[in-house]
Amino acid sequence: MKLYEYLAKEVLGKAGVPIPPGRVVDTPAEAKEAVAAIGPAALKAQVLVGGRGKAGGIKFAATPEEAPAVASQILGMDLKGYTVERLYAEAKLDIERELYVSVTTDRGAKRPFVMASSEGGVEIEDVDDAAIVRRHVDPRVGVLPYFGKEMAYDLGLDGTLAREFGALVEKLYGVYQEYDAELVEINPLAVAGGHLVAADARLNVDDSALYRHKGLPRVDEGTPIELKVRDLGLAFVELDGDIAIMANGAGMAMATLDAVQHFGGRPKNFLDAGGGASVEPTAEALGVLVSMNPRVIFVNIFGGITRCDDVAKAILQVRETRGIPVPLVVRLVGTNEQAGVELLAKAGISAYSEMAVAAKEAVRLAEEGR
Amino acid sequence: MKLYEYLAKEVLGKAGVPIPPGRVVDTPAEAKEAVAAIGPAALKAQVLVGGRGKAGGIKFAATPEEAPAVASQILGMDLKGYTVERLYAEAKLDIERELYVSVTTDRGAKRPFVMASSEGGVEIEDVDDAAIVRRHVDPRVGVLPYFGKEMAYDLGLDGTLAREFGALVEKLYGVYQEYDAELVEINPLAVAGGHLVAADARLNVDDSALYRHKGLPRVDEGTPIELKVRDLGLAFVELDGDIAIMANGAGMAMATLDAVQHFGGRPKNFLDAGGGASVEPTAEALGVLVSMNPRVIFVNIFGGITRCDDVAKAILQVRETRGIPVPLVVRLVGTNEQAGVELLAKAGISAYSEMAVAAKEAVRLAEEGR
Amino acid sequence: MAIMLTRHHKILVQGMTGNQGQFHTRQMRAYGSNVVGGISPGKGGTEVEGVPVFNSVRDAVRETGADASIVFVPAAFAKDAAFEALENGIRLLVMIPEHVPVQDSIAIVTRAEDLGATVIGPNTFGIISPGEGTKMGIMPNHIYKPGPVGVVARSGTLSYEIAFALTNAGLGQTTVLGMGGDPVVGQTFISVLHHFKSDPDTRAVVMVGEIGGRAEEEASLYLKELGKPVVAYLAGRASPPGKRMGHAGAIIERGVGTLDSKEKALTAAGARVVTMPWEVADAVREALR
Amino acid sequence: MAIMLTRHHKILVQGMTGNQGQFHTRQMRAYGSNVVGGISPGKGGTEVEGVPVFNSVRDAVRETGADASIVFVPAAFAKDAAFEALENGIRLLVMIPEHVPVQDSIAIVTRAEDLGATVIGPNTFGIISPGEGTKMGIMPNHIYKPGPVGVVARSGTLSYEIAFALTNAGLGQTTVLGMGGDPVVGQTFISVLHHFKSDPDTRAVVMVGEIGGRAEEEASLYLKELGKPVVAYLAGRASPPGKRMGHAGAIIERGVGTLDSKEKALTAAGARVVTMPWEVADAVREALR
Repeated sequence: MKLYEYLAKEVLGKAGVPIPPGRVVDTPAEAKEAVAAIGPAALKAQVLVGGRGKAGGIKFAATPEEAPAVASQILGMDLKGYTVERLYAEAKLDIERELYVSVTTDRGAKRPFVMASSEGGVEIEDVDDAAIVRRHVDPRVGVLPYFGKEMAYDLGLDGTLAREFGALVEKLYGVYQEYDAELVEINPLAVAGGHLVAADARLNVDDSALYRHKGLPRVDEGTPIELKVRDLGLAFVELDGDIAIMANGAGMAMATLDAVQHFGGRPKNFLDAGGGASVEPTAEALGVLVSMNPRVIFVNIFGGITRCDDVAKAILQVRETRGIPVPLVVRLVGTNEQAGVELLAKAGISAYSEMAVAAKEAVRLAEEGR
Repeated sequence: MKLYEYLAKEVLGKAGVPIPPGRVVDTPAEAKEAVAAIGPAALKAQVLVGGRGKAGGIKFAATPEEAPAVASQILGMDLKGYTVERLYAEAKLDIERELYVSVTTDRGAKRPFVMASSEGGVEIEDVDDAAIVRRHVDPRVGVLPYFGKEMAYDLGLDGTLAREFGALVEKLYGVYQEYDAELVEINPLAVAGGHLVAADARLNVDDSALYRHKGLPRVDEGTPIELKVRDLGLAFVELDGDIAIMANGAGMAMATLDAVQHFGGRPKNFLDAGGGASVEPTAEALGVLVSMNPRVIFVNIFGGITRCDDVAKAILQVRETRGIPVPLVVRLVGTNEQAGVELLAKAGISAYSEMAVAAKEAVRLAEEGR
Repeated sequence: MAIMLTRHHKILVQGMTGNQGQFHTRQMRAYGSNVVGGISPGKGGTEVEGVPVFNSVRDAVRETGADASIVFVPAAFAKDAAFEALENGIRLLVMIPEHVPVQDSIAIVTRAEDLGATVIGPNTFGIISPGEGTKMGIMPNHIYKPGPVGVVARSGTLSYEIAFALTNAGLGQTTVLGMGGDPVVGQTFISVLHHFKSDPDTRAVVMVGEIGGRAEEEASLYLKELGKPVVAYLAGRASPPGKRMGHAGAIIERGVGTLDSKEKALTAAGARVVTMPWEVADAVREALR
Repeated sequence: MAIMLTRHHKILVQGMTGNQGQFHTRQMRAYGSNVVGGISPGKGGTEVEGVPVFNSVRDAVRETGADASIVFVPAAFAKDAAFEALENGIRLLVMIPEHVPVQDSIAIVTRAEDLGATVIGPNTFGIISPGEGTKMGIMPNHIYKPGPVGVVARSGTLSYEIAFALTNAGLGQTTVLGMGGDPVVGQTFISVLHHFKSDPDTRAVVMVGEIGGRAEEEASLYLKELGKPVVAYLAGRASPPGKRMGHAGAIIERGVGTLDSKEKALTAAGARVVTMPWEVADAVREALR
């Protein structure tokens, strides 16, 4: 789960990370109050996409008087597909220099990972490798001030900045641990008035750990239909094609998209119906696919834990209750295969056993429908 | 630093340890309110000594009406040298069984240490060894629920109680770590209504770590003069003899008490003036000794980091400013010994070089003064 | 022969009295796995599927000499179960639960490293050694047969698809191992390949990878040392960046984890990378010639 | 010969630019200690007492090959300093600060154990090896001389008293080591005695103990294996229970740490326990006969 900048700043501020004065702004009138309170400020769109600045999502208001007009320009604007509903007014910093620092997990090393750069303010992927300092954290040791101080010296920082950087990395690692973060990022980490201050911040929390962070507000990211399917407990991603896809298992679902694309088709979604889903959730998932108005629905099942007869029952249930008004291609093999295939056959649906053949047929039907 | 029971309970309650409903009571009127709110309650004297119950520091009030009278019996009473100024009213438990559990540090093993007993409600030293289960914590691993559950099975607990005990030990260890505790103890750990609940609690915090627990109220334990000398940053303990003692270093101060006692004298205090104290604090410490009206003052210095001339100057300063109206025995050897001895000699004070001889002389003078 | 799991392992099932635990205990025993005990606090002394249930791993290890354990507890209790196993001497640990917090997984794998224990998962289908007639996992029993191919996969169902195709093509397996779909898991491709290298019966290895992370790229550096033919199928060719494709680990983030990068690295290291899952069996047959 | 610290150790001083650090750097160098660098963040590149100052232990180790470090930073920074030293390869660490939180000390000694490093302290006067002409500590230089007696003490000034008495009696020392007055410290009597056992030049050992804890009782179990005469002086005979006698560790709590218990254990194990500090030298002389 990604947190909005203002929420990330709140968490970091509580942890002792220096952040500029700021407050949330939902209306032009609040923008005026905010600038009156904190002085000249940046009004920043609170959306979960990068590159807000370039896209016009950050503007400055020098006086309370001009703040409402500036706020109005951003509030309600469309930013890379997201509507801006909230701003964060933050005291304008007199930035001398921009750095970068983040804590994340290095999957390969199975360890926390700190990355810092002497060049900040741009995406870290765009920074020259020579400007980046990387360091794994030994979870047996954690992060103490010397750790970040050593990184600071490697970045060419010295004196006060090195000391502040050491304290900062310790605190960021604390947040990473305490909040089960996938990413804690400060970019840019500004030098202002000779001191470090977090000018922008990202905090992404491990979805699997949300149950132990009941205090955090829930931020739902996704299209309306994505949110709906996820509420069913299923993994779902909306794409821009016309063949709706359901498979069991994340790998199988990805492979199914791949197969469809391989034969020239365009997947409309990713849907993992789960490794061992039973009739009801499978039917619900299928219902969602129907509601998306695809040209074709392609169900690809390798029955391991999933039982093929359960899948067949789910398909028939959806056809009876709400109807399936588009062509349906079913590939069904594995546990209870025969029972499932027979159930479908009785209802006039023929199931494929080869994934390749089924995928090709789904693509063919979609082309026919165009 | 020892916390009062009600403070310990507050900390434990926040950490998720089950505690009975309770509230602080400072007056008989408040006792009435408390019992009205929480029902039949134990009124417990908040003092930092064990064995309150036997000493009459815990009494029950069944109704709000009888509560003020019961409270009056305890408030203001003298309990092992402490005046009771505050009570804790706690809902009376219907106790089925009493257990014991604590987390502390095993110095020898250099590890946290969990101790539990199937017999609670008495001092753990008085419990039969066979009833006690002991277990070290590997700090690399910490305490997870299985740890306490295994201890619970060893205590003969089962089912719900074993599960609750596992969760409890995890939380107690969390408190031990988070609060830099020297001791977290629940005794008795009651079984009431089939569940575990902390009937009494002790929480002692490492004095050296108080700086990172600014939120904890400070509880000062000691005689007025002990508190005063400790404010000077010196280690001081008041004893019941008549020879006031100052030495540099804790070991030396202990050895000085031993020497005085060896020759038949009775030390009036323990005072470690520090391994490297300079003139001013040494003079202040000496001033306190004077104010205690001892029969003799015995200063025993082995100058390592401490400079003998500094000690001499401190002695002379105190004599000039406030006077030293009792016999003074000084033993002075080590760094700058000659300078120190000469300074004292000029002022008519002769210093000893042998600790044994000096101690014997201090004892002789004290006997003379009786 | 096989890797990591042999018929000699004495296996515990943590969370055996739950639905999943009970079902898979039955399946494992049907396959031949030597399940010697189950753990379910408060149910010690009972039996499930004819297997004794213990209150704690400690009791079970004491009574049965178990050295392996498979965990079927809810994600929130996975860390406790894993540490209970590791601290009581279990040295082969299969973690089935999904949605285990990554910080918990880091703690588990770090501790296992210190103790010299092997962790498979979390969020894995487990491990099966057909030639040894034993498994610790949730994979269907009938799709495997003994043979010369080692399979290591990130994903469950997809690996079933491929293992079944191998079996149908007459290509049996030494061991099939699921690394798990989470960002942090006990095994890496490299650690598993390293085991396959030492197993004389494994003559070719199939890697089933997917987008996300750099595990495949890192593995490519090991292929030369492996010295055995490798066929790789990678899922996620059609997946867009920035979207989590089911597995917590299957996401192309900030330019890392693209299929292109993985395919290039593996091909350059001499692996045969096939485009579609149904091409794996033929590629393996060729590799074994 | 000596234990733990020899003339070959290359020593860093962490917190060298502070008052205490500067003073004791001078004292150590005067005694002959091979101080190769000091650490003071932000002051790298300067010199103190002719010794180069570095920003970090890492830089200092890289430049000087230092393998030992003595820490003079305020207690709140002691853990950071200790880990900085240990993680950068320092394997002999002397921690001078007092009032280090016990949890920090547990973390430090646990980590040192894992790394095979030796920690002396915290709240110690350090270690001095007169025969090697080197020391890491705050003890006065002039009271020691080379000879056959090993001294291990919990307390500083008291050990000075006793070492000086030994020196005046013509009984020099191999090594004098301060364990530190805190409840949790890097060394135990046993770990130090173990070193004295292996040092052929150490012919007798003086233990300077005190009330609190069970370190002396535990040590008594080792005396047989030590195989060298031991003279013990224990401070705190006149101290009441429940009162902390200066040292955080010197307190008789709940029946543990009494002088009586220590004296009995040591005497039973064959040590000569003397009642007063001035009796130590004679007892050692007798023991060496």
